Amino acid sequence: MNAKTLSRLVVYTVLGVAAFFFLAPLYVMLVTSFKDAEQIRSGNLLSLPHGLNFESWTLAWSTACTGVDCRGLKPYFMNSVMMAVPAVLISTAWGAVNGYVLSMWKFRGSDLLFGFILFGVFMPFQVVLLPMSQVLGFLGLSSSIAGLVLVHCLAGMAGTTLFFRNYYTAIPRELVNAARMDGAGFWRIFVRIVIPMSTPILMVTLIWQFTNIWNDFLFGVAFSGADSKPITVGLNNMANTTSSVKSYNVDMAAAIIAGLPTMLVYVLAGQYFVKGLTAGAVKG
Amino acid sequence: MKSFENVLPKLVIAPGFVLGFAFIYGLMIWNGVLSVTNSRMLPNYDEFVGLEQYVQLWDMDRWYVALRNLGLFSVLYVGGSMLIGMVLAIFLDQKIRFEGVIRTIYLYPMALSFIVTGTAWKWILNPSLGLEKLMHDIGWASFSFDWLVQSDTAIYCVVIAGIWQSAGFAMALFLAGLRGIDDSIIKAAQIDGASLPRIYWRIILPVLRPVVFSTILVLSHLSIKAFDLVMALTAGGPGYASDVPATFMFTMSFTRGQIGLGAASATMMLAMVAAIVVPYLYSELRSKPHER
Amino acid sequence: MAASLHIAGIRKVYGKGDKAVEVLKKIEIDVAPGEFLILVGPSGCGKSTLLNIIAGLEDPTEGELKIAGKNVIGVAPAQRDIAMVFQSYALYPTMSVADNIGFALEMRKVPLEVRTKRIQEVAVMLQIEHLLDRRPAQLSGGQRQRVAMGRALARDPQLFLFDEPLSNLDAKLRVEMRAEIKRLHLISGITTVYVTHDQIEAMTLGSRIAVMKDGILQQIGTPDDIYRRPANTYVAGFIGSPTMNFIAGSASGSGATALFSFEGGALQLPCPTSGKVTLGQRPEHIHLVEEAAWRGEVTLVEPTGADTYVVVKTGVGLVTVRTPPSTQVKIGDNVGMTVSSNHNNWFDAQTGLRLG
Amino acid sequence: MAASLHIAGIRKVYGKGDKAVEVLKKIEIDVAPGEFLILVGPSGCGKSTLLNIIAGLEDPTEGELKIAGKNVIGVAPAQRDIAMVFQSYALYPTMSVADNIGFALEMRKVPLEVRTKRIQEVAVMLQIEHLLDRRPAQLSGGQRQRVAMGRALARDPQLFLFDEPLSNLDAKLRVEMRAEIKRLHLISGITTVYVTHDQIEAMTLGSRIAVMKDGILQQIGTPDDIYRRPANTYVAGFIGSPTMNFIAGSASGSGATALFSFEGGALQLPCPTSGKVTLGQRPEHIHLVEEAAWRGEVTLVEPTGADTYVVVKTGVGLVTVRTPPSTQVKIGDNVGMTVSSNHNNWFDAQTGLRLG
Amino acid sequence: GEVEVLHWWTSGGEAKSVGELKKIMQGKGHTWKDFAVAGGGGDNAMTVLKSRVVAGNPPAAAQIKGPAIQEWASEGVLANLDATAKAEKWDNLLPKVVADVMKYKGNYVAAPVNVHRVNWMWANSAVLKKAGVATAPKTWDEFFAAAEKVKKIGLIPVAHGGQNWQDFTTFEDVVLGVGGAKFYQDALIKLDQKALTSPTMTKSLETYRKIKSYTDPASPGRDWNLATAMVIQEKAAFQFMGDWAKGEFTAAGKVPGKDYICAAAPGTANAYTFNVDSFAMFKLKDPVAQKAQADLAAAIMGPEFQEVFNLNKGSIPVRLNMDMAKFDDCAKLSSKDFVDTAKSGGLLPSIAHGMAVKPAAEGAIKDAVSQFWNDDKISVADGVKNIAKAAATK
Ligand SMILES: Nc1ncnc2c1ncn2[C@@H]1O[C@H](COP(=O)(O)OP(=O)(O)OP(=O)(O)O)[C@@H](O)[C@H]1O
Ligand SMILES: Nc1ncnc2c1ncn2[C@@H]1O[C@H](COP(=O)(O)OP(=O)(O)OP(=O)(O)O)[C@@H](O)[C@H]1O
Ligand SMILES: [Mg+2]
Ligand SMILES: [Mg+2]
Repeated sequence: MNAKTLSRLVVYTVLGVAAFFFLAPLYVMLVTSFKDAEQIRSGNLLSLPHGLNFESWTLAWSTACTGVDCRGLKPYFMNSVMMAVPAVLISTAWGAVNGYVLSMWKFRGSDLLFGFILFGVFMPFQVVLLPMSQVLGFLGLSSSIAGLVLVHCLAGMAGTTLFFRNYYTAIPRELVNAARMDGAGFWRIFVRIVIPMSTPILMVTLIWQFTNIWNDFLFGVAFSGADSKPITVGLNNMANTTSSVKSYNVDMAAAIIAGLPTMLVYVLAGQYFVKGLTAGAVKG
Repeated sequence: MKSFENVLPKLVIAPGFVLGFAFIYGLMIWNGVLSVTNSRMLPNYDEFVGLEQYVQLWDMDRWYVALRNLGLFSVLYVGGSMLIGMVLAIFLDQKIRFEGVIRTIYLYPMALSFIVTGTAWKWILNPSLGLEKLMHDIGWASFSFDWLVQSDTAIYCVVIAGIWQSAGFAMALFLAGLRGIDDSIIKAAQIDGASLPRIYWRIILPVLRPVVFSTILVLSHLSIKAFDLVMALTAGGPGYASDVPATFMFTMSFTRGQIGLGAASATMMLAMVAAIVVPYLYSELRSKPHER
Repeated sequence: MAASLHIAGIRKVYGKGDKAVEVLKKIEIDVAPGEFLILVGPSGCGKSTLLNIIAGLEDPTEGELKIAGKNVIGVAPAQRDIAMVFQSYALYPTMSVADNIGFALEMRKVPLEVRTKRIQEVAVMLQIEHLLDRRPAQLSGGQRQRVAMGRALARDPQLFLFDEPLSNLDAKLRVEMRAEIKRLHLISGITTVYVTHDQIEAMTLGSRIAVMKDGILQQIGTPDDIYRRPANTYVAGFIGSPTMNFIAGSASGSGATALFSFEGGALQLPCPTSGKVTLGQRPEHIHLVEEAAWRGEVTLVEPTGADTYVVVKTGVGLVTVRTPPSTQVKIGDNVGMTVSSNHNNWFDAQTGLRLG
Repeated sequence: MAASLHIAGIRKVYGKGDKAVEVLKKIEIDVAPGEFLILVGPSGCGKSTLLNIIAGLEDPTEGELKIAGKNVIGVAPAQRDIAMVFQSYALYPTMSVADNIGFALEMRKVPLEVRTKRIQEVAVMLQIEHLLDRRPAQLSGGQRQRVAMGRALARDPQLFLFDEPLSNLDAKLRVEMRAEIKRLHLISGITTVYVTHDQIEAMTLGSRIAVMKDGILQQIGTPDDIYRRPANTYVAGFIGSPTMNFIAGSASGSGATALFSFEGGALQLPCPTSGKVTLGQRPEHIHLVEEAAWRGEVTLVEPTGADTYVVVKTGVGLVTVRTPPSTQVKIGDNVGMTVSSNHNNWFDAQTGLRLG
Repeated sequence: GEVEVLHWWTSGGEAKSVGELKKIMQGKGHTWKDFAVAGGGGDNAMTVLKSRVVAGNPPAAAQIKGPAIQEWASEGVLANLDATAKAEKWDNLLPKVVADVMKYKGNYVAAPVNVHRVNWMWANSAVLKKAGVATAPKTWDEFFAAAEKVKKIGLIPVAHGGQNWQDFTTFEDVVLGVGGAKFYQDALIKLDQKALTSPTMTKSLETYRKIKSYTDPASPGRDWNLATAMVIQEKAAFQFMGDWAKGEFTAAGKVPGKDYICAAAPGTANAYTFNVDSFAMFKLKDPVAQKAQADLAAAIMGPEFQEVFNLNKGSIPVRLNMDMAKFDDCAKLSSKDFVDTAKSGGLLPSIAHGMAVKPAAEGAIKDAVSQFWNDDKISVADGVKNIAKAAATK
């Protein structure tokens, strides 16, 4: 009995310490964002702010300047939304269809084809910056949100295909066979049978893609124009803008704003993430 | 009728795969071509220089530093994330109260890009502002933690931050693996007289091997691609002490105007990635899915 | 070696408050040393749960549990010296068959040579010598089940617990394995609790059978007892295939001269009581005769090879009669039936409890 | 409505080159319109593969397949107008039971009201009306199997294919479902191919039984034929439980006066040939008698309720005898045995083929 | 028309300066599309620029300077500004050294904005007084003496930041101060191996390392303006930084000569390392945009803009003969030295700011110098060797 209590104690202690480690940066960002410049200088990094001071938040959101532009993060945020939503949806749908074909309608060479595509998951993306911009220029999509959406779809396709394919492989083939006997065709089977079964993997893929696309900086900085810059670029501009007194509070507020959507997604849908993984999204 | 049912799936994936192939392999080849030209500020296909860029690459101290850092970083980062992730997953699987909350806490760093948290980390790790100062403030005057600003330790800071970001992900993968294990196996082992640590060591870990394997794979390819992390935290500094191949390539191609050299380093990176991925792909494609 | 098992007032409740489900309701069973107890009952009645509690894998909500006279509540599974075969096999997927079988011995620090020898013996017994190097994933369902058996048989425990160990074998192998288990039990004399839903297994293997339903013990007794003298209509209907025929009617008078009348017929039978009763009669104890007052129309003739079952539609519903394969009746025939007078089961029409 | 099914020279090979496995070897079966064909055989013998080929879910490597006289090789499954019950149920997990049953009708553009009515009918027939709103995950194994049945029964196809549709039901329900299927087939007359490994099902349902082994058709015939006149020792041993006893010996002379002698005994029996032969005798056709030349020692007495099986150790191995429950023999008794003279199966000792 | 201008001037004073340009352009009826990409001393901006040019969609103008202008021009993507230059008489208004940088094959392709002097040393008067340092040190020996005094009173002698160009700025100052203009020219501009491996170089590195010992340990990763802030806030005494640092002092309300001192880095009074910011103009197809682009070029060189811009930024106008009345003492000194050294040959391009050497070699040398600065375990001899090797990069 005593040993049991002791081991429980150890478990909770370790989990608690780890939680502290993981929370520390967020905590620092949060408290700092509520401090004013004076408190930042005088207090230390863990000390609590004297009150809830939302000034730096409003500043970061709507009035902070980068260059001659003083609209805060708001326009960038909107750009990111306009970029991320279609890109996430398209790349996910695309991966779902590909995964469906590659697992349930195998043909000769389909595995090999998949292997080649899979290599794309692992490609370092810096490699593609220049040629991609040439292609985008050729397509007339350079410096536009549409261009960014295209790039993210292409870059994400291999990964989403992998997710769906591995998940669908675990679905019994009999199910497709039964539907074929019942008279359903390729698309009907997909829409009526397969899609409704995909909730866990859909969640994983959506979360994964949203995180990647929302957080992307490299493509954002390289392929965006003056008014299509995503929030990461905005944040970078703000945080890297050098002025004599670095307004850490504004930077932190801005950072939290930039990370808010993805964090929210994890907090709200995190349980589906683990569930989806359990359901076979990542297999060996 | 039958032929249509056979062709339709191929038709459906064809456009995507053509695009994907162009994107992946077209650009890879393009990079290979660049690496044998003398491209500087912009791509330049006229001046063929053979393997000169590679010769130059392997003659650069900075490249070796980058490789050494990559080695150090990958081993520590992958190992650290896995170890912490595994321990947390095992502990979290012991019917913990508030499991959902704790899990979210571990997982959220994944949601944030380093562009976002880099500032906080830089601050925490900075000796005159962060942890060291904090310790001094609360009276531990001899406390010293200046890894970020020392040439030979800066890379460890990158490791710490990297682990912070990825351990939760590893935890999620392992937890998923643990949850997938049939309860009765553990019961059977209890009946067979194995102690809890033994059960984990002999029964559960071996079962999790595929998960361990894919986690290693995901993490190690992340470590090769680690870019944001280094950029946000040290930008390769002090000097180029914490440079890694990804930042090396970026610097050469985009700030130095040595696109040819950058392309050569990118080729090397691709080769490294291939060394990890190809065996994985091989096993992935060999295992017959319906036999599982 | 053989240990007694004493189960007294065991209750098991899952969940709390509103959602609480009582899966076991005050189970009382005493198993004598060396006994072979069969546990049967419909799916979800709590059989596996009871085994888990005996093994120490779950704690009972309430009640007493003694093995070999020693209270084992709170004792870890490993300390109870029990071997168990799980319904879902629970093989260690990463170990070879040999390692699976030998794992428990290894945990008990049995030397390698002894272990290897034992594994070999068990494998021969279960006809899986050629599979010793395989992984569980490479085995068919029946082979897996035998490995699971082997894991238990390799040991020499105080108590065997089997949870439907033969359910996935084909008929032929099942018969062989059944005989093997019986032989083993005769030799070793180890006390055994055995869950099955196979009638034949239950009847042939057990020294006693316990029938459960909804977490309540319905009856416990020898196979003969259970088959011939079921305690209630539930047990009567559950044991035996095809199932027992129930004829609801009323008896006037009791004793050897009672008249049992029911819709569409009446029989002169010894009956323990008068009033509304149900007569239970197994298919083999009803006979088709040319001339009889109780008649009906044949709706189905099922030849099964060794026997032919004839289903007759009567005033009290369908009645199944076992006949020799040589029977000449056809669907649509009007046939008469009689019952043997010495195989009657009488139940209270209300409570379903056995009378007399 | 009822369509004929013509299977000629069907081969199926999986894999290529060295790894090629021939799963079906030149199967030839003709099923008349309205027939109920049972397919039995050990696990892995190719039963499901054959059904898949009939359904069009897999292409045969070679051979001809006609439904209602029309060649269907290359025709998509949906066009063949076949309803199938899968061994693994293959229920659509995200749809309710009602939707599962109605899906095929929906795909065939049956109007909603008609569909609803049909679903209701089928549900009543299968006793699952109360489950119509549930998801498959909320059903027990037996309930799932009934839904899978319902999905096929809702349609009115040319051909029914059933792949072990009752294997997961408990004994009682299985008997009911069996009767229901039989009734349905009588009413609709739709040609049916039915895979099972349940002896009783095979014997009672089929108008003919096809026994397969290793991809080869062993025998095809009426249940009675298969049970009484098995074509070889394999079929003889596979059909019937407990399995047929085989007694290897030699016959001197042939005809009604032949003497069949074997280790530890000799019997005067009608025999079609002389020389080395094997006698196959089912347990119910061997009788225990006080006085007999052929004797052995009882090693096991298995009361199963309706019958008791006595296993006797003889010079030719173990022999199983079916006796009434009232038998008094005990383990260790020395008993004598005789066989009925009109139920003998003679097989060639070498080839195992039936003689005469 | 619309001008899209790519730049990385996002901080306070700089941003205000760009704002002026925007106003001027708007005054001429054009629309200004601001494309600011902060960070990495323009690294991110360069990435974007490359991507845009490759995509065939360049901005109208981009902040490019030094030999990079020639490199871009040689790719054939820059517009010819000769028409504007002729109309505005740029040849007369610019010193030849500067004009040469703006030209490719004799044609103007970029418009200069300002001149920064890089070899400044900034000092906080109050700190010096406290430490008992009377005047700004003129030689390195004097400097070390002063630094020692500062250290004594517990303050940081040298405020330093942590990018490689900051390390190099100090290095440049040291080489110039120790070796003189000629040596600087040979070693760091011509990249003469003999000069690079000479004893003077060794001496320079020794001096350089000594400076390191007077910096605080937290300098790596610090932005230059935060280092400047340390001087402003009396935490540190000196900083070696170009005259953009003045913007920070001004913004903090400090007065030159009184609150802080601007002086040439020790030993470099007779030399002037310059950093000229400029906007290169890219070839555009739309004639309306071309017109706007020309107007932008003219505006940049216009006296009106040159004055406001440089007042804000802390630099001096690149245009000669400007009225310096509104400028402060530091700027006036800078302006005078600019003209003087242009004649004396002491006017030298700053390598730290990409004015002298092609990016590849420049980067390699910066790497070597930074490495030496940051890693005390590298011996001076090795340092010399590494730098010489890096200089050989093509
Ligand atoms: N952890 C649990 N929480 C709630 N209910 C449970 C839990 N485990 C089992 N049950 C319920 O307890 C009942 C008994 O389960 P048990 O596994 O003992 O049945 P069983 O008799 O072994 O059935 P079967 O023959 O199908 O194996 C079932 O109704 C089951 O749903
Ligand atoms: N895709 C495949 N590749 C190779 N072999 C296969 C494949 N599918 C089935 N087989 C093999 O074909 C044989 C016949 O399989 P099938 O499913 O028809 O057996 P079955 O008679 O239905 O058995 P069961 O009674 O166990 O359902 C088996 O040995 C099986 O391993
Ligand atoms: Mg159970
Ligand atoms: Mg099958």
